Amino acid sequence: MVNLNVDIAGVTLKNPVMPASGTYEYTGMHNSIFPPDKLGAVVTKTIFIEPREGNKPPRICETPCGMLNSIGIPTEGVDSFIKNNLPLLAGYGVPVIVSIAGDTIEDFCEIANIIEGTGKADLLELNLSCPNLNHGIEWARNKKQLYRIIKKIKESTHIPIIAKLSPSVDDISEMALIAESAGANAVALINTYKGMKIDIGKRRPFLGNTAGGLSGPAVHPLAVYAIFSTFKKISIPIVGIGGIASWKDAIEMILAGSAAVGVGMYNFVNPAVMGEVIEGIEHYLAENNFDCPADLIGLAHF
Amino acid sequence: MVNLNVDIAGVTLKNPVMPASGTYEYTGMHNSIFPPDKLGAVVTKTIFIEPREGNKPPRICETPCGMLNSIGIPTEGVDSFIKNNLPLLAGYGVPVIVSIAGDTIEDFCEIANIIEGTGKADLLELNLSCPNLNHGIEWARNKKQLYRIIKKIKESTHIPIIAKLSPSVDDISEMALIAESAGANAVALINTYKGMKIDIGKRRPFLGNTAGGLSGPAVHPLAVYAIFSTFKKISIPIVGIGGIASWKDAIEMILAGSAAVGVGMYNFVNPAVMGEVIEGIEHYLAENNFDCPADLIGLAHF
Amino acid sequence: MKPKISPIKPFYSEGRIIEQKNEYAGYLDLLIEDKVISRYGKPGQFVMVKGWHSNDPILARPFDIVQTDSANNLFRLVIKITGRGTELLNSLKTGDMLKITGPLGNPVKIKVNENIALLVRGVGAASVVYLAESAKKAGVNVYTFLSASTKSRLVCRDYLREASTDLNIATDDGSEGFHGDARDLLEQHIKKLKPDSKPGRIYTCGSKRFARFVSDLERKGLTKGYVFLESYMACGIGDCHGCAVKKKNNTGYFLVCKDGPVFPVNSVELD
Amino acid sequence: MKPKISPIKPFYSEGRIIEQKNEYAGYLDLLIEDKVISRYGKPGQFVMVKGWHSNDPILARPFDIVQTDSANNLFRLVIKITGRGTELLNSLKTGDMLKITGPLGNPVKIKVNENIALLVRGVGAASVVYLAESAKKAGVNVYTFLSASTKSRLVCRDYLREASTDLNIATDDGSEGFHGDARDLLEQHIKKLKPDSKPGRIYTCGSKRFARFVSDLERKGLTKGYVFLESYMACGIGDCHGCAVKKKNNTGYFLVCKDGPVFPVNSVELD
Ligand SMILES: Cc1cc2nc3c(=O)[nH]c(=O)nc-3n(C[C@H](O)[C@H](O)[C@H](O)COP(=O)(O)OP(=O)(O)OC[C@H]3O[C@@H](n4cnc5c(N)ncnc54)[C@H](O)[C@@H]3O)c2cc1C
Ligand SMILES: Cc1cc2nc3c(=O)[nH]c(=O)nc-3n(C[C@H](O)[C@H](O)[C@H](O)COP(=O)(O)OP(=O)(O)OC[C@H]3O[C@@H](n4cnc5c(N)ncnc54)[C@H](O)[C@@H]3O)c2cc1C
Ligand SMILES: Cc1cc2nc3c(=O)[nH]c(=O)nc-3n(C[C@H](O)[C@H](O)[C@H](O)COP(=O)(O)O)c2cc1C
Ligand SMILES: Cc1cc2nc3c(=O)[nH]c(=O)nc-3n(C[C@H](O)[C@H](O)[C@H](O)COP(=O)(O)O)c2cc1C
Ligand code: FES
Ligand code: FES
Repeated sequence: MVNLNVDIAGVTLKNPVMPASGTYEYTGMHNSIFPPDKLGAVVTKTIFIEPREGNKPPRICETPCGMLNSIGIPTEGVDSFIKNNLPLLAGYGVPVIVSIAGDTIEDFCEIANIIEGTGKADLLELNLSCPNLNHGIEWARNKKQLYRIIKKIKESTHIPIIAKLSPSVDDISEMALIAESAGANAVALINTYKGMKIDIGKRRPFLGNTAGGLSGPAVHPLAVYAIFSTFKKISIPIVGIGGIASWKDAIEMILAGSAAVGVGMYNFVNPAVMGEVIEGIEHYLAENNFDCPADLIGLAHF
Repeated sequence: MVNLNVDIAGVTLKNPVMPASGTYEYTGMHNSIFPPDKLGAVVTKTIFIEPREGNKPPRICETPCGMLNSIGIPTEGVDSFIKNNLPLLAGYGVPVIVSIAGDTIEDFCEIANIIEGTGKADLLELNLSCPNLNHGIEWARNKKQLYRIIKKIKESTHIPIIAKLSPSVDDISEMALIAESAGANAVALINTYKGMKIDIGKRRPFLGNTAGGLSGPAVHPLAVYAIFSTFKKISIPIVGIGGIASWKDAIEMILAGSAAVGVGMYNFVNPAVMGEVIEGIEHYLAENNFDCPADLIGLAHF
Repeated sequence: MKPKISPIKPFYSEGRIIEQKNEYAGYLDLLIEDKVISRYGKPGQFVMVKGWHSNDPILARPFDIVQTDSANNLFRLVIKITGRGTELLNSLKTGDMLKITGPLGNPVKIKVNENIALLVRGVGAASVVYLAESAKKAGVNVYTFLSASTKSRLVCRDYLREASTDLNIATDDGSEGFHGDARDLLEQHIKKLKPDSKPGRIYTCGSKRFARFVSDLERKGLTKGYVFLESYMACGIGDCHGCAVKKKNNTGYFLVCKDGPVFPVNSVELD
Repeated sequence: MKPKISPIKPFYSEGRIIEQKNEYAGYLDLLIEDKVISRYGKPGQFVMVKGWHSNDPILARPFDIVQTDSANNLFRLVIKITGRGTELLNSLKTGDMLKITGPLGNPVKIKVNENIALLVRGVGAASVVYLAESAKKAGVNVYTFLSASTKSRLVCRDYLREASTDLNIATDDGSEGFHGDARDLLEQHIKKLKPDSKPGRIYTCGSKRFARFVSDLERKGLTKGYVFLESYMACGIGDCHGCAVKKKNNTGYFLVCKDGPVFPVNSVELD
């Protein structure tokens, strides 16, 4: 019998599959198609302290085997989130990962504190890598900053943290190493790649916010490499994200070195995909006589 | 009447379309399908001083809307190239761009010298960004190295040079600025993105050389952004490369800031594509009452 | 505003193409067999449809539910061929399968005792057929004003004739019906109606000019106005926050899929 | 080695599907109308085919030319359905168009006065039909040994019966022909032949075991051996350097598309 449990920073997930932040609304219509209680973990869209409206439309745009988004993280703000949504999420009986961000290190620390105070979050994911915020990506690009922010947040919260990193850097494996040395309990690779589309009729950028983040199957080979190149450098677990559209893509991610996987924009294309990924992983393990996902992690290296 | 001429570093191209290095063999079978004398310029596969065999197979692999390659630049070496191929290329009556690389700065300078000696090359493209060479990408990643190598090569040759840069960096626009300040006459953006595929049956990397370079339509939105973000920072021309599969993609590249465009892996998919791109650009200019491609360059910024 | 969440939660399931027609050049009329939309789809709601396995193009496309027939498990879409996705749908054959997410968006509530007018143009006609039919069934008068550049673009004309109490046609070139602007036609008609049979609400779709006109009517206190909005969509179910449209006076955004697709005309910016 | 460049330069053009058969389960037999391959395609050559507009999958697929009929502008492919590209080809309908680059690779030269043997398995049979036919027409004896796991996988059996002087069949399960290994069958047959009618060359395709066997025969001085090789291809025309196979003793690489696809069996590594 296959056991799908995985361990991320001391938290046990009943399977290695979760949504990538910002691609699944728990309290919305998706949960009638794929119920959140089947997930390895619930992961929220990134939360800020204050409410935010998000960027001006158009916010999305189809690209070859992918999409650009410049959503810009609309959020109800942490107070409303804690009051109206977190209790609901905590009620699903699966670990809750709250994705947080802020404009300053102090913001990050404050929101981490507020979330910790609720006792309802199992893990915090630091979104250090959103290409749609003014300086969103900079956290994950500047080595000193990255070290400092993680260090500070670790000092101000007891919840284990996942540092979500940007692929738009010289070498993501070095950034992951820095995240680890600063105390991160896991890393999430990758966030979207900065990209853009130009409307050749209007001769203007298509997106309201000029550029956006590319994700989807198009970037899967890049994400697999990011994970593969990082795996041997660090000893904390990797949550592999980027272009997963099927269980096969998820298995690639695990073989490259991921302990768990996040499914992003493909939730939009096939709202049942996360269930298919969970089943596919289970079948693959059984057919190939593996006991659990942990036996697969990083196998492509050996 | 539309005039398709463009100027790159003092060399006049009769149209802005050329193959990306390594994707069109002039002396091979392709020229019966699309003849090189219709091109804006001929661009060679990267040449080294010594012959090289290339990497072990499998060397290519299909990905969503793209492909990975780990060809590893097989080459006949500069002597054979000069003797057997360069005269032929020079005979097409269009500017010749020779792509060169080496393991050391001295190698680059030497091969530049040798090519200059033939009097048959109009431009040199420095491949500072091949992800399939041991340290191929490093030239374009390290600011000091990038400056030094371009400076040295400029000192040892009079042929204008195009620095071909890697997108796998923090910020390609900064690297382009460095290339300009070191004396590059133009930049080519972008080379392939490091990526990989894992064979989930064998649980091993699919490519013989483990990882490869991703190119094709999948990366087009990334290339457009690379060009867009670089355009305002530099005053030398940009050759825009990455994922062009149609004239519309090429127009996007020009509107983002390219003075000319390179078509890469789509030559494999549709060996007639460069002709279609040339025609498409001509029609677009005519229909929108532009006189020449230069009138379009960077228009999406304004 | 209507409730934020569709009363019937959406499904993700398959439908089979039973019939395709290209009666109007450039438009596709699809009759689809399924067990969800045919049964639960309501006027004003839409579906996300993907009819190809490839990820290029990757996203499903949104279309309004034009008719449902729950007895026979059938529903209808009317699609304007505009790009790659609609071309792919147009190339499908009878018997081919579609992946469908829906029903999506908030149904339009029909008030008994309140007549309605529909002012639509082009493929915008597809949005209101189901609404007309249901309203008429509920005993409400449905005054429909269908407009197009020319006769051959009067999409859904027959469906609307059947579904409306009264169908009025205007074409820009006069090739059918009134020669001129459907707004004038509507004003003329409404003037002639007795006060108690005048429409309490007007729904419009397919033209920004029409939307502004309806907005003006409401501001003048003549009727309540509603507009069917479109926006680029990735998910259709409120996950992606991609389909944002500006609230009136730039006070933030609505999501077309979750808050709409039908909006009180004066609650949104009609830029 | 044969000349590096195909004597007929390739074209990039369109072909129309005239007939599709799925006579053998899991295999597609396509008859295609075109003006290039039907006329210029030679034995041993192949084509790159794409029959879909999408860039997912993006690359064309290589297939051997099975038959040509220049009088009627027809040529034939026999395709094993293995993955997404071949599934897409299998879903096409009569009348659908294909993009075709070819003819590609170096033709096999037929020597008059030199009999040949063909030792093939599975869809490898498709590679040699045209060669058999041409050789037989040139007055050469063609001894063909067709092997498969079972009867229903004896692809191209009828084409090869027609095209060969002598078709011998072996199946692993004995469901048709010789019960056992085609190599044994071949050895038995060749022994029986008079010295002057023995094959001077053997061509093999579709099995590494067969290739090693043919290599051994050549090393023993019995015949010259040739192998049809496959490799992942992006372009098929020598542009991408993707289709490399190792030269014997690791002395570098051949490109299957430009230097092959048929190689002297002892010039390449048969790992
Ligand atoms: C709620 C809703 C209901 C709709 N109902 C209908 C209908 O009943 N009949 C009909 O013909 N059309 C309808 N549309 C418009 C229809 O969705 C688009 O015409 C269609 O998506 C175009 O797809 P394409 O691939 O052919 O075009 P492309 O331009 O190739 O599409 C590229 C991308 O842009 C998006 N897109 C293009 N045009 C539109 C548009 N007008 N609105 C939203 N997204 C667009 C596509 O979905 C796709 O993601 C509706 C749109 C919405 C939002
Ligand atoms: C010169 C040559 C001639 C061939 N002739 C025939 C023939 O006549 N009949 C036939 O059935 N098959 C033939 N093949 C094999 C055929 O090309 C593959 O089976 C086909 O490409 C598989 O495509 P797919 O999309 O179904 O498989 P997928 O596995 O989905 O393809 C993924 C990628 O791998 C490549 N690929 C997969 N299998 C092979 C393979 N065996 N060889 C080369 N590339 C492969 C595909 O081209 C594609 O790029 C030939 C191959 C070569 C190189
Ligand atoms: C519409 C959209 C919204 C997203 N919002 C967030 C977010 O709020 N926080 C975050 O960390 N990542 C966000 N992401 C990035 C995803 O979590 C994920 O890292 C990325 O999309 C790559 O995965 P994919 O290729 O599977 O989509 C968003 C992505 C998309 C497409
Ligand atoms: C098979 C292959 C071989 C390549 N060889 C070279 C090379 O020799 N030198 C070089 O500078 N770039 C090389 N490139 C990179 C291309 O020139 C181009 O920068 C890249 O492929 C992006 O363009 P595309 O998306 O249009 O393919 C190669 C790319 C491919 C696919
Ligand atoms: S389309 Fe995704 S939120 Fe509306
Ligand atoms: S397939 Fe491109 S060189 Fe052979």
